[in-house]
Amino acid sequence: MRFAFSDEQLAFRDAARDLLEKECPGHAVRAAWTNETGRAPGLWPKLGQLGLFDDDVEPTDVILVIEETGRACAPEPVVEAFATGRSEATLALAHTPYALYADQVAEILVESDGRLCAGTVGEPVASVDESRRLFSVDASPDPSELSVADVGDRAALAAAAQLLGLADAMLELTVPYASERKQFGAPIGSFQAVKHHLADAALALEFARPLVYRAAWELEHDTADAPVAVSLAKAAASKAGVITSRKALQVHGAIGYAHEYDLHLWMKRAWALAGAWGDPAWHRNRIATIIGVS
Amino acid sequence: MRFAFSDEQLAFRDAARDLLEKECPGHAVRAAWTNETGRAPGLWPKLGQLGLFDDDVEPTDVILVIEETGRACAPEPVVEAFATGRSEATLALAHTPYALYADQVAEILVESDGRLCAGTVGEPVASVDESRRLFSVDASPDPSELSVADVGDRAALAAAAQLLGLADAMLELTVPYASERKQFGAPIGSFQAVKHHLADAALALEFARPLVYRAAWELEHDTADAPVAVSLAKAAASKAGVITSRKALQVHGAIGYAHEYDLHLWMKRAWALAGAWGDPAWHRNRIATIIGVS
Amino acid sequence: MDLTFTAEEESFRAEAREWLTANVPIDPPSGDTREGFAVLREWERLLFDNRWAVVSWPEAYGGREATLMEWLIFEEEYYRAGCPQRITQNGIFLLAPTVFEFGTKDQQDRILPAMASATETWCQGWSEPNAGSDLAGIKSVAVRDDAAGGWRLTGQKTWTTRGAFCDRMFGLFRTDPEAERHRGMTYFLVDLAAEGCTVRGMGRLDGDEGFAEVFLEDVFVPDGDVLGGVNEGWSVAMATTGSERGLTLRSPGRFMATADRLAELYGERPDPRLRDDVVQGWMDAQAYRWQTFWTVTKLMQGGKTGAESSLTKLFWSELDVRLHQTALSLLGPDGELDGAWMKGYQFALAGPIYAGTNEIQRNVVGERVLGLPRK
Amino acid sequence: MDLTFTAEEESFRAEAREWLTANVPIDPPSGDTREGFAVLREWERLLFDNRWAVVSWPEAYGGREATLMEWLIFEEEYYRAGCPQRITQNGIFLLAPTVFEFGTKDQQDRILPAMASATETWCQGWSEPNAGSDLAGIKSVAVRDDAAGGWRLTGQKTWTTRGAFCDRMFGLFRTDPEAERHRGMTYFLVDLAAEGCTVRGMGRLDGDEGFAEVFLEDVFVPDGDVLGGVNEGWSVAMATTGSERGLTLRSPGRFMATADRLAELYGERPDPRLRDDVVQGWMDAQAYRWQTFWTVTKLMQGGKTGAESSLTKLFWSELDVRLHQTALSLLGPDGELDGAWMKGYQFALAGPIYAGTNEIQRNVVGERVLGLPRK
Repeated sequence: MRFAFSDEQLAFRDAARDLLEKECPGHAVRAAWTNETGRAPGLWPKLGQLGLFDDDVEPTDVILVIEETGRACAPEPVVEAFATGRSEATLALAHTPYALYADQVAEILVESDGRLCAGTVGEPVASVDESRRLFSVDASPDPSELSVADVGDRAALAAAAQLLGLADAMLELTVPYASERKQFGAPIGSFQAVKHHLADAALALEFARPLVYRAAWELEHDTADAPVAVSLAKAAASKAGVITSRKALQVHGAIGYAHEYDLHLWMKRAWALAGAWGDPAWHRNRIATIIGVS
Repeated sequence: MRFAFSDEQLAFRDAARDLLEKECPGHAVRAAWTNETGRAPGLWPKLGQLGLFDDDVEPTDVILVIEETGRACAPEPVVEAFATGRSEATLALAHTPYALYADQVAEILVESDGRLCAGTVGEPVASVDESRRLFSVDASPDPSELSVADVGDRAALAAAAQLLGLADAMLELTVPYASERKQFGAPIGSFQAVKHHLADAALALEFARPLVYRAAWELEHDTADAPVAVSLAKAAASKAGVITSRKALQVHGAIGYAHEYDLHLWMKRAWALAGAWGDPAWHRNRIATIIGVS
Repeated sequence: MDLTFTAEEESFRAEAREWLTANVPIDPPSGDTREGFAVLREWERLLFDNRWAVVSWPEAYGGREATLMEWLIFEEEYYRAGCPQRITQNGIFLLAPTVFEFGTKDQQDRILPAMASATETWCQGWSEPNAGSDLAGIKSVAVRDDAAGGWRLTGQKTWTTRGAFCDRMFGLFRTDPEAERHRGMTYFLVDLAAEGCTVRGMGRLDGDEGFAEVFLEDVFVPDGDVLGGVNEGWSVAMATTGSERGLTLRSPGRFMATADRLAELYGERPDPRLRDDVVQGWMDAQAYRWQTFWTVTKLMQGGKTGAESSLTKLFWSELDVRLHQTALSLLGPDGELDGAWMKGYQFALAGPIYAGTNEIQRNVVGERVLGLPRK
Repeated sequence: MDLTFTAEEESFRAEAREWLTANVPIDPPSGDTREGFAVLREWERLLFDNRWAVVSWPEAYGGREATLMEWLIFEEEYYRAGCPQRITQNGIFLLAPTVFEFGTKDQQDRILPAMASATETWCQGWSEPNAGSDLAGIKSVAVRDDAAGGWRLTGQKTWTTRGAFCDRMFGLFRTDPEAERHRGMTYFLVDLAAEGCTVRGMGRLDGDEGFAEVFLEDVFVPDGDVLGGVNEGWSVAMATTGSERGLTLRSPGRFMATADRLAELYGERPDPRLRDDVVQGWMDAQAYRWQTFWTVTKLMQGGKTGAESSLTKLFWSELDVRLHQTALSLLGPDGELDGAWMKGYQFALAGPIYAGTNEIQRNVVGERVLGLPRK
């Protein structure tokens, strides 16, 4: 049992963080809300050059990079690409019926009667996260060689990793704000109630993180524990994302409500990803079935 | 709509409080843990003289008095007497299968196949509240003229009222303790986390109280809303009792754990009554069925 | 104790229900956009013309002299019918109680009917960049202009809800430069069209332009638009916060209606794992209803409500979040869609922040309801 | 990253499982009564004789020099087999790390084997009537006795778990009367049978006599029983609180076993409304397991854990309460009965209080993990 990343894996993460800080700053995320594609122009090929979609990268190699795309709130189909192994594909499953960027990708994969099939783009539907350009999709009878179970687990894992990054970024936005903002003659972060709010967020994050990294390893080695591991990871990361959103907004107060302040961009992505690819109830239910609590 | 007690009703409550302060102080409750009967010798007839069991007292007349018996943690079969209208009876229902003081009373009523029947005392079972002398009971085929639905609602209402009193008493024990106990050079009650713990208890109690009083009125007038009103009351009062127990214990710290300190007597009564006569899940379920959420 | 409604109360309810059901706007817009605000101003005018805008006010000002209990009944019927948010809310619920208590007859006559009919709409100018939870941190000032018979106001207000669409603003300004914290402030009524006053609308996270910043530079306010005594603004304003936290701002009817809609949603998309949450939401809305009847009876019998209003604010604001969270869970993958429940969730999340954060409210409960030590 | 156990780890687990399963006491008593304590002292002796008492210690002191990972595996197997509480816990988990770090060779030789074999049992003497969460409020003193070559201790310790049954106590006493707060204290090892020492057992709410008050009047402690430097007691003791809050006091195995028992209970008394809570409890125990493997790998690679241990303490203590609450809900009307789950619930409720209240732990997370300002 050695539960740690290698130096190479950490270096890959650092490179991704550097790239994203440069190529996907807050204003690029904000721009994706109103531009034509909902994406950060030029970012996707650069993530490809970094090696995110290389054939030989394993889940434990990229899980930290995916987490970084969450931290940056990158408006790109990272989950879909990781899930399908295809950088120009999107995906809709029974529990996640709308396909992201389905107007722009080369390939649409849709669950139909428990099998993955090719699909065609339908009508746009509006997400609360306006960079998430979602579409209803229709399945064709052409089956794909990919299995619903595999892409579902990979999608849930990637979403979980992004949720860690999103939560961490919201904490990193909130702690300095609470340390600087003064009311009643003291920084609000010195008040016990504020400390405890953010401690609760840190607690959720601390115990979600190892579950996500472990799930990457289990998937990579295709173990019997992989489905439970993925469900543990997605449920915990979803909770961490939602709790952190809530605490960050509460600590910010009114300014968190301002459209021109970045917090809500991260928060809405976290809400969306917490519900997509199986919400906590869905994954809890799957675990219950597997471990036999029913 | 006039949702308030009359002066007579308030005077009845005051008389009961005076009586209980004199006849049922903390050491009498403690003594009931180890004495032969589990009760406070002499108290039951005095409550009778006060008029608690008079034929013409209505639920809204006695609900505050029952609350006072909870505040005093009186170790007496108040719930059973109010439920059956008989001061020398005890009661066991499907959701509350052990009968209190069944070794001492003149009459045992037991639910059997949905009907209330006479019963006989069985084996003692140990409650965490050692003044609650519980017994398994066996039903005879002799039916009673009382209905399960009626006594069940009356028992739940009385337990709810006692829970209000218990919770209030625990708060009244905890607030002075937190105001006097100093750590880090300040009363612990001045720390925001402690204030917020006790505010949560006060919140639960504030919103449970009117539900209990309203349920008394609905039962008294045998309205169609009575079952829902009773279930709202018992569920909310149970929650208030359990939350207040938890917060009071946490604020007290180690001293709350001392057997010689009174808090645990109240806390254990609250735990017991929160689970008896339908726990919150039971009453929530009944409401769901009645209002049609299913 | 008598928990039946009186014949008067029943007939009041029947009349309200009939009128509201017949007149409720179909698909009303959000009042937090410029266009929606204009539409809802018309709705307020219709309410006023039929004497439903301010039922508890004197007839002279457009009311029906309804009792508090009747007002609660009106609120239940208003939300039951699905009527839209009140764009006059900050006027009729926050400013008006202060005008009734501290205003001169002349002020009452000038302000109240125009407010009730939405001829003049009001926003609240309390928060400033450095004064949020801590209103005593207000820095905007008013300087005496004896010659002109009034005051010159300078400073900045922010997070002013619907400020970009409203006509007037009420707010606190420092009139005694020597005084500190809660002292030396005065309650002013400001015309947002006055010279020196600049209003910048700001988007909110729900996408509506519901906030504004108000910049004041030497804005003249005549003496007639000072409410209450000079330098007594804090105690004058506290009457308003009492109302805001208490039962006027968010009465039970709103949450009962939300709980009913949640139960309907459950009927459409049942999920046994969420049934308990749906039912608990309905139960909590009932708890709020009965706690309000209890409080209102006390008030109608001449009692007072003080710090207890903090308990009320905690309860409804946190209930509203739970109701919407449960709905979004029921919606599953559709939860993220930009629909009514998601809009409502975003608004609900503001509940624990505005009108005094819930952290402050819990402090108030601890200190002033329970009597725990301040320090 | 390699999440398989090594061959050594697997064989260690197999050996532990075999021995524990074969030797686990049937229906062990509570160690918090005098009679139960005596019975469990025998169990500890059996563990020691088979080198299972302190697996991570050096062989010379009765251990197996197991790695931290193997120690975790031992804990999983210990609770999986249903083995009883460790009455040596405060010695082997709280005092021993301090003895290893600060003790002289002579102290280690005298103290450790006797502790591991339960020949000498230890209780913790930190809390005093006015020093609970705030240990710097300690008032008990030690006065120098040069002639006798030691110190004379006077004062009162309280809430001393199992103090009435233990042989010795470790605790902090003031040795510099001029110093304040955290300064001027010394870490002493006290013989509870010494002259001047009176131990009064006290009942706990779960009915066991698990607490004690210890009164000291001029109790002599020789220099050889001072641990670490004179007046350096605070920093010496802090090493112990690190262990207490961290992974040694309550490892995941205990909660994994509780979660499994809860799932079994659900099988016996299923209630669909509580299924989510049962499963979530199991999931949280898994989360604790993997967070521990993550932390232990870091420690085994030479890393450190600091304030993060507060997160761990928050997590397991609140998880334990939830697991027991869910069990009591499943038990319905049987929940109030004086059974194993109710006993466990009462013990679990102490978790957020002892070893630093969870309020203090959340402060630590806010200030030292997140870096929020102290004042």
